[in-house]
Amino acid sequence: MNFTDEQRMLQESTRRVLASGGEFELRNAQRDGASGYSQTLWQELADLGLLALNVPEADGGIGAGAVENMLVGEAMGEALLTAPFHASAVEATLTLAKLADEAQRQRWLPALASGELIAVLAHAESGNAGSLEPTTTMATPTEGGWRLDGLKSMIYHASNAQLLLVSARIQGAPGLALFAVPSDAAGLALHSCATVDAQRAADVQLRGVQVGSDARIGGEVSKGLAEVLDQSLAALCADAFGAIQSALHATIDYSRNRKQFGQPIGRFQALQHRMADMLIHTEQARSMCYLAASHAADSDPAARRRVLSAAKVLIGQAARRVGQEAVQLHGGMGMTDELKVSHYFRRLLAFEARGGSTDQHLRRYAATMA
Amino acid sequence: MNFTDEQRMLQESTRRVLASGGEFELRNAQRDGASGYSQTLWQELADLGLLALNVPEADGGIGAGAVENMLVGEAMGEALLTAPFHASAVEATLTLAKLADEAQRQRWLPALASGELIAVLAHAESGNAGSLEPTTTMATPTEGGWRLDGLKSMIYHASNAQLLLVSARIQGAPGLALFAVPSDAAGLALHSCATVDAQRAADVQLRGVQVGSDARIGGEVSKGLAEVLDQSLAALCADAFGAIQSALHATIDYSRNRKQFGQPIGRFQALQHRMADMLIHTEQARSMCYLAASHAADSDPAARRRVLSAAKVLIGQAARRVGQEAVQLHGGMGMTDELKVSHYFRRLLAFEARGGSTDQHLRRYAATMA
Amino acid sequence: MNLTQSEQAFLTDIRQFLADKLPADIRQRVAARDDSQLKEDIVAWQGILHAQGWGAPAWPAEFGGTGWSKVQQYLFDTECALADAPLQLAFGLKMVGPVIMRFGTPEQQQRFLPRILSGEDWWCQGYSEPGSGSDLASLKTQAVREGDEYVVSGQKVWNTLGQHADWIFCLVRTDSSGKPQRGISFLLIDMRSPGITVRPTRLLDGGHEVNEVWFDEVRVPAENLIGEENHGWTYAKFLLGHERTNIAGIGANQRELQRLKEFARAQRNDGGRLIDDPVFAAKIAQVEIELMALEITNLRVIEADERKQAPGPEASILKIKGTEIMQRLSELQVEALGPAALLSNGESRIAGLQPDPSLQPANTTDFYLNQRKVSIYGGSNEIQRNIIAQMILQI
Amino acid sequence: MNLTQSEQAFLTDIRQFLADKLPADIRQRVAARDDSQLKEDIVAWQGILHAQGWGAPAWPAEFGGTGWSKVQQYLFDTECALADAPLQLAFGLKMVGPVIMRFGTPEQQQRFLPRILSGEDWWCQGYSEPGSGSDLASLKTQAVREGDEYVVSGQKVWNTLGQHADWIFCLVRTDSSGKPQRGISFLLIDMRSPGITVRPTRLLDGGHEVNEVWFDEVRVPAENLIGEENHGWTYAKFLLGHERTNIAGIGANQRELQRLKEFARAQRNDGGRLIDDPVFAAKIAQVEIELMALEITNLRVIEADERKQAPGPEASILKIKGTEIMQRLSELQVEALGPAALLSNGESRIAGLQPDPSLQPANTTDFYLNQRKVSIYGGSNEIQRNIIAQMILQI
Repeated sequence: MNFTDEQRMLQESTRRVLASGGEFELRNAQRDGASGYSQTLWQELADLGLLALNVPEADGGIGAGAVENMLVGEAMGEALLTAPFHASAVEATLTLAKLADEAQRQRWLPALASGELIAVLAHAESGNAGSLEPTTTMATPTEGGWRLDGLKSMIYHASNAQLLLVSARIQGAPGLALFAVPSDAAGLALHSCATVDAQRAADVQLRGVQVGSDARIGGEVSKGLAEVLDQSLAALCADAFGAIQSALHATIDYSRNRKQFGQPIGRFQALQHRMADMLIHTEQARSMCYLAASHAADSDPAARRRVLSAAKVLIGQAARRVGQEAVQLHGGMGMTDELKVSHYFRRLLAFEARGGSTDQHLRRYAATMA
Repeated sequence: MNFTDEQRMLQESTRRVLASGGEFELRNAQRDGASGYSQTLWQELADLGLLALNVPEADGGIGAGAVENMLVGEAMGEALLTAPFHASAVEATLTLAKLADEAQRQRWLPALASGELIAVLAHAESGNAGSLEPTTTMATPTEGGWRLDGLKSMIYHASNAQLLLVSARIQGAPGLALFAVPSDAAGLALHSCATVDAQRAADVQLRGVQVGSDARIGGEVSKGLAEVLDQSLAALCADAFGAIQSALHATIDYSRNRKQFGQPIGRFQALQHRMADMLIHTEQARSMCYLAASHAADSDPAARRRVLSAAKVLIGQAARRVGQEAVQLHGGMGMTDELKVSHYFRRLLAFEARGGSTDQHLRRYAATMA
Repeated sequence: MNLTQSEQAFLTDIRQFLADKLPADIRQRVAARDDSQLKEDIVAWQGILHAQGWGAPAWPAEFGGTGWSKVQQYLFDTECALADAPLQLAFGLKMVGPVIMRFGTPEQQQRFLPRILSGEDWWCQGYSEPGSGSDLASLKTQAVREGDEYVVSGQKVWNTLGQHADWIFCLVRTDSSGKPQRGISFLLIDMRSPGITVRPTRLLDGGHEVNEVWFDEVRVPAENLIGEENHGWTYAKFLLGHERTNIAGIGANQRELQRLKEFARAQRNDGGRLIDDPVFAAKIAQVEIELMALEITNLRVIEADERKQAPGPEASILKIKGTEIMQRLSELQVEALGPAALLSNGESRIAGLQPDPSLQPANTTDFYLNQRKVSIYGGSNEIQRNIIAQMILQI
Repeated sequence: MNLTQSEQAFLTDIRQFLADKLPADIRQRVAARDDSQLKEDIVAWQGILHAQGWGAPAWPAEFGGTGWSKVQQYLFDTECALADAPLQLAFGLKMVGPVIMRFGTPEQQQRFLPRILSGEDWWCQGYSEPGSGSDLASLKTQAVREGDEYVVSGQKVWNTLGQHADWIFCLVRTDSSGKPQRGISFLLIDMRSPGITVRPTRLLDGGHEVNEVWFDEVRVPAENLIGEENHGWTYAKFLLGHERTNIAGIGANQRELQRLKEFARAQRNDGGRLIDDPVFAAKIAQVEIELMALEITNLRVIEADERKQAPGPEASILKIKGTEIMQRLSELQVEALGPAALLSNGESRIAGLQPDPSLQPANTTDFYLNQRKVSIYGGSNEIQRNIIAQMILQI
């Protein structure tokens, strides 16, 4: 995969801003606070134009593609970003760019691009396997609008968002509908928590939430939403790949410098062979990251989802293997919050649990073979 | 598990006779012949009383139990025996001891014990998973006897046997019936081959084979046959364990003595750790071998089969892992017919394919959990 | 596994005792992996065991132990784990206690052992130092003899639960002239001594389990030296090789297997159960079978110990396989939770968030994170493989 | 993977050529893994390729090669494997050929290269010796210069298919005084020379694939020396590091994956299909996904090669992963056969038995046994991991 100079520069400038504003100690100081991330850094990402990456050119944004999202996502994973970049600037922005009407675009896309507005897609529901299965949240027509009832599960950065894009079924209608719900809507309750990768997530309870007719985004949105979710998953894969590669590099560095029994532990052949296997997993993950990006916008849903599932499986397995080995080869130090390696480990654990598990995607992939 | 002095002596004397009469070069010289084994050694096994091991005391035999079969089986695996000990002296003998009537016992058991008669149980059928599934061979009543039709698959030593014990269904009757069929019966055809572990096996085709009423052994034999098959499987597990342990020891010896880059390859830590893992697999396999023997005669079929399936799974996995690693750590030499290690490898491959695969037993075990 | 009649009776007694005497609230907290009252629970349970005469299952009767056989100890440990009893604190009972019994003076034995038994003294360990994890011989904490005192300065790391401790047993350097293993001494130090600072080490699960302990010219009476000066390495090695009956953690593993099955049997929102997924069921079956085998392997080692057969690589096998199974079980528990596993209670607590406890049972994610330690501590699994290789290869 | 338009056209040409020119009987024998006419098939196919001008896909045009780009070579190799074409013999085309091109004299080039291209000369390799597998520097076969000849004595092992060979290229020792790598020379030897004995080595699959080759004072004209005396190590290393486009065996792996799926899709006697078993289906999916990733990894390496980026550990990655996938596929094929896998055709043939061919498709068990070699030869996977570690750790 050959990148253009522009694409390389995009990744480098992303890395630069994350290396300063998102530096590890600063990040850690912020992550124990309420939002879990630095507003300053968020503004810097906006200033660099990264929050406009997925806003179409026609709407005043950059209108980038899957490769750009991959390169940026990789940098986000490397930097262990806790800000809602993926949730808001990728997933929610792509959703609106794909499905919103003109008025809605004008209302929300510029605010998303500037960083003023944080939006999240509230789609996944507990127990039915994330994005892999349909939603059970219901929308009922009311006078002048809709009533929403349901429970959305572990929605990343829902508590940091002003706007939730809620998917729902309409009784008697096929497919899915989508509604914009302000976070202060009556009947909306969030159960917030910190995630294992130090971000924020919430279960979103909707009990008779009333929205107007203009809150509905698009018509039957199943197909469009599936495209967005696959593009979002490709970006998430890149984030994981960034963390995998960083965990490997941290381990290599550590084993070069850390001495035991009078020599660097990297001299021990048993550890060398395990690092070699970590590298193989990493390079295979990189390949699937590229493949996912190059198919993320395929219009044939079957072919696209087959590649995306394969990527989720392989990168999820690399995440577990490289993450666990990285901690193990760091010994006790790998268990501490002090070193980055334990943070990569946690980010990779989160990756496994997001967007459908390895087993779920393996099953979906296997179903294409029979 | 504490063995009695008698049990230890039984194993030691078995090892002694196999070390002389079954010595590796002798064995190899014989295995390319028609029967694949040494008649002299077979007679020595008979002289030692091993062929009477599973003949009940009341029938003039030793009437040994599962522990004795385990200890002897382990020695057979170590010695890479190609003679039909397991097929005839364990499986077929146990079958007759369990199910035959007095006349049948007198007719066959002494001949089995003396080594004159070789019998095999022809039960497994291709495609329905060895002992795990019911047979499709049919027995039809005729005047004065039965007609048998069907296909039995990969029956060990069928071509070396004078007597085949054939399981079949009777139209309209529940369960299984069993019939003694002489190997020269009209309508019986064998497609013989050498197995991957240098034994002989055959597909047994029965086309209108006629036998007399006295050829039927027992009535409805499903329950009894299941017991015999589990006892036979426990003995097979012990054989595999003997091969696993021998493959490990061969690898340890080789890596102590074989030098590369100026030192014994056993000094290379990456190989050391792999041998440590081989030892763990071996010790776990030994434990399951003991557990299988101590439950092989349980009268509760569910509890018995649960342990037997667990043993087949774990020992099958150890067989694959230790076998593959043993060959790999021997390098090119592990690929040659000259060293024992490649023979252990093949014997272990055969073990995996016999008596139900690892996956089949894992599924059967998992079904007990839900 | 076949128990003798008396072992069977013993098992019945223990089960009855656990049913009668283990307080329900403690049992519930252990079941929920709630360590908010960890110290209180451990101390209370030690007191109950002590009252029963079972304070030290592995000690000989002459020191107030039970005098149980190794099979009995194994059965006791296993039943306690299955009943959600708190772990007995190993630092006194299984580590410094046996050292004092073997190498301590009668005065030291009378002073320290009864208070370990009763739970009055909470002990912790001062072994590892920055840069010397598995390579203890390189330790640097200095103890200088001045009159009838040692003056101790230095830093210990990976001190487990020392924030609750009354006493710490330490390896200190009393001589730097010879080989690194020489010149190490074994000292007992009162945690209330001036000059000791305990600082928590934040771990990846957000929990406070280990500490750094700083010694700044801490004065320790010379009577707190175990055995001879500069011979501490011998005592430390004795301690490390001591415990084999519970090293595989059979009971704890069985308990986690139960929990995994509970998770997998739970009805999900979409009506399905994970245990009905053949692929996941096969994963559970696999680990259950490995644990079944390990239980037998463990009993074989115990039998060999009772017959005083020469020790081989068995302890290392039990350590490696027991910890691998534990890590696998925690991993499968996380898988079974699905997206709910994203929640970290430790991380949430530090951020001042109080998530709905129903979001994730039994702090499973933090447990998984925490269990990464078991293949690292107690002689890492790499060290254990080295030991096995040396024993089987002998080159 | 995105092909350019010209690459797409190239692919179409190759597919057409294979459809037109690969003889059906050869294709069937390769599909059935029937090596009874191995030499005839390889030579015939080489002749057909040569007639097309494709005898040497990786050679530059000046030596009669195709001059194809690495991507084109990759596509060609992959399509040939998928079409069940015989493998082109590597010893001439990929091993000694490039050495002669790079280090040979113009006379050597004119003499040997055209006959490699046409398939007239069958080459084999004399590298390994007893006790020196991966450690080539320790080799002992001696070549003593006498006038304008070398007199060669010694023994080579792991000589592949030398029973068919016209020529052998050998590493021989011409000087024992210095470091082991010094003093090695690279000689081309006519297999019909007096004093050469070829003895088959029986392998675990019962096949005759490798030999021992004995040299008893074999006289070799000095003009058959490649390059300089005592510099053979350089040429040998050049040869080993040469081939990267097909090292992962993507096409061969894809072909075995197809075969695995055929086995799994076959209706069994009990009416079921293995591919409908979720556990087995997951195993197939797993290896298919790994192969999908490896194809991209391979193309990335090829792209980097075309851009002449500095070589890293990529070749070792491709070797390890490609062979692991191949072994896994052969293992799953054996699993898919069930009890039918018990049959060994090699063992049966030696014992004079002719089993019903329908008992087991495509000699699958012997193939599995044979494929144990791929993680051992060509620099064992352990050596490859050492190489990777040295490159990434640089300590």
